[in-house]
Amino acid sequence: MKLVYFAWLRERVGKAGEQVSPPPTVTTVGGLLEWLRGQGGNYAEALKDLSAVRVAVNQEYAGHEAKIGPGDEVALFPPVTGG
Amino acid sequence: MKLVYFAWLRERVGKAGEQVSPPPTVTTVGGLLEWLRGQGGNYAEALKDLSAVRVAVNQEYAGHEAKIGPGDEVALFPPVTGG
Amino acid sequence: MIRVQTEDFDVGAELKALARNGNVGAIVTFTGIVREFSGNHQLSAMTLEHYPGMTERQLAEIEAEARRRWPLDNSLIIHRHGRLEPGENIVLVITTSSHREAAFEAASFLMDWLKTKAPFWKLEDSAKGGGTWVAAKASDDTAADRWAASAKPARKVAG
Amino acid sequence: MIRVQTEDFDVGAELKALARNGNVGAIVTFTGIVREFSGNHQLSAMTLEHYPGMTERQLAEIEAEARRRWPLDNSLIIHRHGRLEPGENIVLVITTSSHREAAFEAASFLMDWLKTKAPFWKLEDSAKGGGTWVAAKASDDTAADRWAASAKPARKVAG
Repeated sequence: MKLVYFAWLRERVGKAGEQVSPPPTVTTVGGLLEWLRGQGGNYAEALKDLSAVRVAVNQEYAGHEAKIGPGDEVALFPPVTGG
Repeated sequence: MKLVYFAWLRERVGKAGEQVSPPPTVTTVGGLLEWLRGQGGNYAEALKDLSAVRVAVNQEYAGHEAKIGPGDEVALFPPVTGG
Repeated sequence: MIRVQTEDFDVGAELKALARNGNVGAIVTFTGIVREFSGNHQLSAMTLEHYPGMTERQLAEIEAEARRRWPLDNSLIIHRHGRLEPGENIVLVITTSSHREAAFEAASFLMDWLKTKAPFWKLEDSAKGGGTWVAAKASDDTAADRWAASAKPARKVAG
Repeated sequence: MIRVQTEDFDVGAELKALARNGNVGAIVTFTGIVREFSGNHQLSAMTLEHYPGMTERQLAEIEAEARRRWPLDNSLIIHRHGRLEPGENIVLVITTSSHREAAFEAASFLMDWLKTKAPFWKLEDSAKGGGTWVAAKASDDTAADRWAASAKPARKVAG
């Protein structure tokens, strides 16, 4: 699974993206966020307030209940501020 | 008193403007319109539906109750359609 | 600023010429154009008559009212008169502000009030011959009326 | 049409290049510009980060939604990314329609949805040094929400 990070989430995690292989029990966005947070360090810090984290799966916004699988691109980022 | 006419009111009256001297009893816009209508012919025809006539006194919109005097410029025209 | 003229205008050139301070975050332009059809009738041209003197006075009052209601940095109204063919520009409104909502609302307000207060009259020449004075639209009165109730600035939305 | 680019744009040139049919009576443009001040802080520049791929997809969806809701003849969204200094253009929205109300509302809608859905993030460089990620504004969510309830086209106001 490909993870990508933007804005201050990218800075806090310390990288723009990475390949991850969560355990098979991780099947939803919410499950992925909990698992990542459990990795501690930068992840726990970056994800400590999930209300400030938006998620896109394969470049479409997704809620915590959305299903994810090994081939997906999952993006984590703060609320957008363009325009 | 100077009268000026625009759009189809100008066409129906048959002139773009004129100097008029209504009797001293004509002191308001409403009085002027009634007096003009009483001149018959083109005036009666042009002013038969007063709901379609807008009035400006000295280039500001004015209601039928507005006072008018000999030195004023009074404009009669249909509802505007610019923009 | 207001201008009443027979000549065409260029929106890009007007935007470039418009003074703006460093806190302008939003510029809205509205351009009104002569359409080819009026209802089912194909137009060959229209002629815009106006009331010289009162036109300038009304446009200046409308602009002043917009600047009382919204925090505008600058504004411009250009209205043409005379003979205009389909596709030609009729009117331009520009508003600049720190806030996009103010720029949008003020431009919309300027057009609604201009349509119902500025002394212009459109005479349409039909492609078949003959001229028809355009009737005022009840929908324009309704649009203008929505600004009458509230003299207060609208909800602000930043940048 | 949508474009995501680092280069500047020219509103006048975009207006001239935009295809329009003979029944366009109204063109609205919105230009968003980098302001000199953010709150009390003077900016030296800002950097717009975005999510390539998702940005284009979101802008295309937002544009399609506007064209479902309003009778638009054409529309254009250009959004820049990268480093931008105060006074520089950030975003351009153009809408063309027979009706001024449709053009105004669609342009306003495009900006409100773009602000809350398009994946861009602003990093402000302070003139004093240091960078700050701009926080999302509750007022932008409120502005976007007013379009959520009504999927129907707004009241039409002619030309």
